[in-house]
Amino acid sequence: MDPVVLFFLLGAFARIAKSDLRLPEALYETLSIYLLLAIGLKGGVEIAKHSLGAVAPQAIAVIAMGAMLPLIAFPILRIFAKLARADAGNIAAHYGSVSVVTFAVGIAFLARQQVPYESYFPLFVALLEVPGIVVGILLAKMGRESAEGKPVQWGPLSHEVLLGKSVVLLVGGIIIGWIAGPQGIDPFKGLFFDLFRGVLALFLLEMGLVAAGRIADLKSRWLFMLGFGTLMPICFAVIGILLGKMLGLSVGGMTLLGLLAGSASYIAAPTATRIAIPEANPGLSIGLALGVTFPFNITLGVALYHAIAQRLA
Amino acid sequence: MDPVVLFFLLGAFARIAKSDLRLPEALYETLSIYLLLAIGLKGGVEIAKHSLGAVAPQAIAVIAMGAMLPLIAFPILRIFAKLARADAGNIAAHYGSVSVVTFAVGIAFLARQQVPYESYFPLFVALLEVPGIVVGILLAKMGRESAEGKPVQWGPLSHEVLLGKSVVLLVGGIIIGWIAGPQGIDPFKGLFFDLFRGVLALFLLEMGLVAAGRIADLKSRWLFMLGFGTLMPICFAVIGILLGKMLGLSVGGMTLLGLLAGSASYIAAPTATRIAIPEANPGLSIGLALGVTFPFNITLGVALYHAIAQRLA
Amino acid sequence: MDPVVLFFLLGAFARIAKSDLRLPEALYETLSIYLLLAIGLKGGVEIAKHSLGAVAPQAIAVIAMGAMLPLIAFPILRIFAKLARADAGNIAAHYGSVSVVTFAVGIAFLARQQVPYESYFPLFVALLEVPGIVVGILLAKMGRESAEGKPVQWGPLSHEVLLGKSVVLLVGGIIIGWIAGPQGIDPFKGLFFDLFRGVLALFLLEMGLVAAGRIADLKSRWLFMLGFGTLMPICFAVIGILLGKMLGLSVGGMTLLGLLAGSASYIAAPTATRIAIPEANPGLSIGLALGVTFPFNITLGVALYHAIAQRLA
Amino acid sequence: MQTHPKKLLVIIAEAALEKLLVKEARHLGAHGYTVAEVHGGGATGARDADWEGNRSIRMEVICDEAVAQSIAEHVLNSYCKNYSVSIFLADVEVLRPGKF
Amino acid sequence: MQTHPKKLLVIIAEAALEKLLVKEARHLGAHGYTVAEVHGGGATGARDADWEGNRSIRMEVICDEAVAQSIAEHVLNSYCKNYSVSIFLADVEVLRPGKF
Amino acid sequence: MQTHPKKLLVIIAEAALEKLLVKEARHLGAHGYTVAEVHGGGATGARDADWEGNRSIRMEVICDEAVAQSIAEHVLNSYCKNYSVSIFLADVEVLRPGKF
Ligand SMILES: Nc1ncnc2c1ncn2[C@@H]1O[C@H](COP(=O)(O)O)[C@@H](O)[C@H]1O
Ligand SMILES: Nc1ncnc2c1ncn2[C@@H]1O[C@H](COP(=O)(O)O)[C@@H](O)[C@H]1O
Ligand SMILES: Nc1ncnc2c1ncn2[C@@H]1O[C@H](COP(=O)(O)O)[C@@H](O)[C@H]1O
Ligand code: NA
Ligand code: NA
Ligand code: NA
Repeated sequence: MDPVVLFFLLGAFARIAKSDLRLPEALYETLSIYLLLAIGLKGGVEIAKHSLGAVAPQAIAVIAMGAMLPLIAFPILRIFAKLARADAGNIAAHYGSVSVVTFAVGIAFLARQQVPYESYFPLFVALLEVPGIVVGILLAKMGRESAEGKPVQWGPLSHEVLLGKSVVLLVGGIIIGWIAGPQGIDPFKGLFFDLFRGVLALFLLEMGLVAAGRIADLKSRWLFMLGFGTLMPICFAVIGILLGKMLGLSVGGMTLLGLLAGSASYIAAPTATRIAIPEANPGLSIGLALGVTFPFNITLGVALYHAIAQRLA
Repeated sequence: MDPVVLFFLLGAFARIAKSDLRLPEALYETLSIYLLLAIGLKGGVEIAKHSLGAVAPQAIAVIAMGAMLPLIAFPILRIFAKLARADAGNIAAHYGSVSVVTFAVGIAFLARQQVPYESYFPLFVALLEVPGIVVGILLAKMGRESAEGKPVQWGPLSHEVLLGKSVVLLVGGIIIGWIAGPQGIDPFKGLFFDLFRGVLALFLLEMGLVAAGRIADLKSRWLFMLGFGTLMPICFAVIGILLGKMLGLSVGGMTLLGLLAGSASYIAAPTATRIAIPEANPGLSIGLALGVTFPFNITLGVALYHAIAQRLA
Repeated sequence: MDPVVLFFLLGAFARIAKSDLRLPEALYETLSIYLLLAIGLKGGVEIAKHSLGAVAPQAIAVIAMGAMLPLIAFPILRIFAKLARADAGNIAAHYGSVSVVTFAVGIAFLARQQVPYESYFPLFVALLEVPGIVVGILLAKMGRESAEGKPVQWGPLSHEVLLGKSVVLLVGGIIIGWIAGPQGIDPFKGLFFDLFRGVLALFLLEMGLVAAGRIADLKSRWLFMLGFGTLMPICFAVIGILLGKMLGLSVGGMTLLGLLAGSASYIAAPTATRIAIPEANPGLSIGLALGVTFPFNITLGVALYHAIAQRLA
Repeated sequence: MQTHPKKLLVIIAEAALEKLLVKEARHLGAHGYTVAEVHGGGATGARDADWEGNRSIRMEVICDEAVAQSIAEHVLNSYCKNYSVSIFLADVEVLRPGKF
Repeated sequence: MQTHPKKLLVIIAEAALEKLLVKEARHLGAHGYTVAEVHGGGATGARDADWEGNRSIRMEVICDEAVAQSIAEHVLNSYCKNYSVSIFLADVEVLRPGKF
Repeated sequence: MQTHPKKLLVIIAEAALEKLLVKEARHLGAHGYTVAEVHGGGATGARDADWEGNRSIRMEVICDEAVAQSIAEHVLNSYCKNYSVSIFLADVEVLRPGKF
């Protein structure tokens, strides 16, 4: 297990054991801003080295995958879990989008195993943030205008999603890294690259505290939540890995695309869906994304997906 | 354009596009404390290498310049812009003092161009903080004791200005750097020197958010504000550059003295004048200093002043 | 004097001179979390290199010392200072436990003097946190159940002390460092090791502000507080140094054990005693620990204890 | 010194609603508002402010009784069903009646 | 719109007491609470929130008069002697009486 | 339990005024004060707390009616013209009348 995950476990332990350890909210925000920017910058610098022509078709396929995943999750949630349309769409939106921190743990994992991957991957992270959310909300709202009164206000919503802080920082970082190029970015390496793993460790400590705090959300439907929260990611990961193979990605790239597909958003998706799908229960979606899938992915998932990618390569 | 400025533009874009990106207030404060201390420390270490005898006459000339600049700005604001005495004095105080972050962008610019400069310059930054503010307030209050009742309370005011956090951290950093010397400061290099540019980038992201938020202040008098906010700095910068030449500074030093003269304070001056000149409109002075002059100086001004310095050298 | 102490003096000056310099509370918390984790990690990595068998007897002796120190302080406070039982026990709890930041200054001091020490020392810090607090509270509460009504609730109390954030982070850091080992910890070095001294400097700036703010607590009993706050640490330090000699520690290790014995807790102890000994006056204990002993130890104490350790070695 | 009666409307809600609440309160006649960041707990469990989705705000609006009533009613109808929201009203006195 | 009278109980106290106050208020009948981090000063000097021991909270509980009285009395008896605590009560109106 | 009527004075103001307000309130007879950091908006636009000049505080003073009146009047006369300030008063009850 990557040492970075030990910090997550420490945080989770502290919360479960009711320690008074708390990270200030400002630190949580700061670390997440840092991680988004740093990932974007790193990706942008790499994109500067590649021709966009080669990346473009992959990018389109990745977007399509993001839009398709909720279409798989939604009927499963409706039929097997018998969830209301709003809840099913809401959860589908979370799993259609991606978790940037899960991605960061993934690149730490690959770096430790010395497995190379397509270095422009942060671009895919940015591209995967939005489509799944939009499709999930569409599913939640289909044929509902009459029922609950308010239709979705797509204007404000698309504004919120496309200009949400995670997209702005990730895409902004990519563009700055791209323009600055490897030399221009050099003076920022001290902060944004050398400290990356340490900051990730600190953030995972906080995530451990937060994720363990979500365990209460599991109490009413824990069997469904544990099942869906681990099996859905594995299933999505296989889809991502297979797509990676089709797109000619390396084993590292296949692993990362699987991990992204299998990860669930807990920054952009909750923000957008809370307003767009008011009648959905956030305890359910957050409990799943943060309380089950995030811990599963960073502790077991990433190694599992890597093994699968090696098999299928 | 220096990549560091791209972070500013990203922040400004996020704000103008109404993104929900916000940096926690505690981060803003932390970064500004860091920058002040780091600049001070760097300067102090350098001063340790020089004889004070050589620097003293320059220091006196620099203080005199700081006290003189408001005397130029004030009549212009009174006569051409027809501002009330309080507003004219208030704005003169802002432009008489300096912006430490603008200075930081200046040294990043010179480092990138590999232009050397007098390394004890942080001392001048500290010396320029206060005189302009005091003269600006004096101008605002001249012959006013009767009118608005309350005379300025010079005791508390001078306490506030001389012991304001920017002066304390800058001067404190200089003294610590001086005492510790190059070797003593070595263990702190990791934090205070190696990360400097990255932290500056992060701070400029925040400054972009803040500065773009000031655009609303421009709506009523935008023509005056755009004009004064760009022409006054250029004019002051030329004065600074010429003084630098007279003092025998290098081209880098002339550029920096020009940049300092042309910069407007947005930490020390607003704090001091808000209490000392209550009847002045802070929207006007902040709109100018933060909404116009700061962006102008870091994007275009610094390169312009460098070109002028090269000409005049 | 170590340059790190100059930051403390700068903070103390700013507070005494009534500067408006303030560090955001979130920064204070962040820095203290960082220091605890970093010290733990460093210790854990070193423990990985040693056999536990050799350390275990030392560890037991160290715990015994922590439990014994309050038994010395308590009668002194009762008899000579004529303090109430609650106050005497409360202060004894503070001095029985340890100050992690004082320890950090100690290792910075030894690093500067290039004096080696037993690198698993952070383990002793963790072991010394708790016993002194428990014994101090026991002393405060002996034979009191009738008097003030409420008996101490040992269940919640022991939970609070053993799972307080300083113990969790220190022990958590040790365990992570231990598991990860020197190679596993490598990616975190950038944040947790290279920046350590700089972060310590920043924290001491804050501690200067806080400690100087405690001076008001001294006003009523300043003679007692100055006397006890400097003589008790020296006396405890000698005990620690002698124990270090008995345990066969190096001169560096003797110095550190003396410094730990002579230091007073201001994180774990105040939190625990505020609830467990409500009738004790926190102004007294905090005034002593933070206003007198902490400044004394980091400015003069550490050098004094080192000199004593050299003599006694 | 003459004082004038007004209503103080306090809305405690998920932070996600802040932008909407401010816009709608202004629209319904509020001249201003003040917001504090808080944490708390109620029927829907603890809201600890330990991460973004868990933050709460406490919004205060000083206004005429009619405005307070219409904002309160609007919030009750629009948000109380699906969001964690608490509302209360109190009588206060102000010095400058035109301001609120 | 119909409103219903309730009591607002406000307790300003050292942050160290928060966990206990929440537990005891719930125990004495409060359905919820809201906490803001504050600083201040009083008889025992300034509490500046400059370090952990110096932080204060402002806790609000909306409840029935009887519950407010019993919480207030409990806090007065348990904490006011040894801790920095201020308490006050005010009349407020709520829209959903069952909630509080 | 016996309660005693007092006034609660609330001043919402630019953070730059905090030190002055505390000093003057004490001078005019307040025994204590409690301050929360807030943001908000009013006639002079939004005060977002996004940088130093833009921060606001909400200061509470529990005191006798006469003291509340004199502080309110002083603030009105000294600051309301040139600064962003809102003031209101409310009736509250306290348990320990001597404290406030
Ligand atoms: N009785 C109460 N007194 C004070 N605040 C309350 C009360 N009930 C609820 N709240 C606040 O309103 C939020 C949402 O409450 P609820 O919807 O009941 O979970 C809580 O997190 C509290 O901040
Ligand atoms: N008259 C008052 N008005 C408002 N808040 C007060 C008042 N007196 C005390 N407080 C608050 O209660 C805390 C403790 O007060 P004390 O126990 O008097 O030191 C102070 O730090 C203030 O936050
Ligand atoms: N009607 C109101 N209700 C609550 N707070 C207000 C109101 N009007 C103004 N404020 C607060 O007072 C501050 C200054 O208001 P103003 O001077 O009107 O811009 C605002 O930033 C708000 O925090
Ligand atoms: Na996904
Ligand atoms: Na200037
Ligand atoms: Na000790």
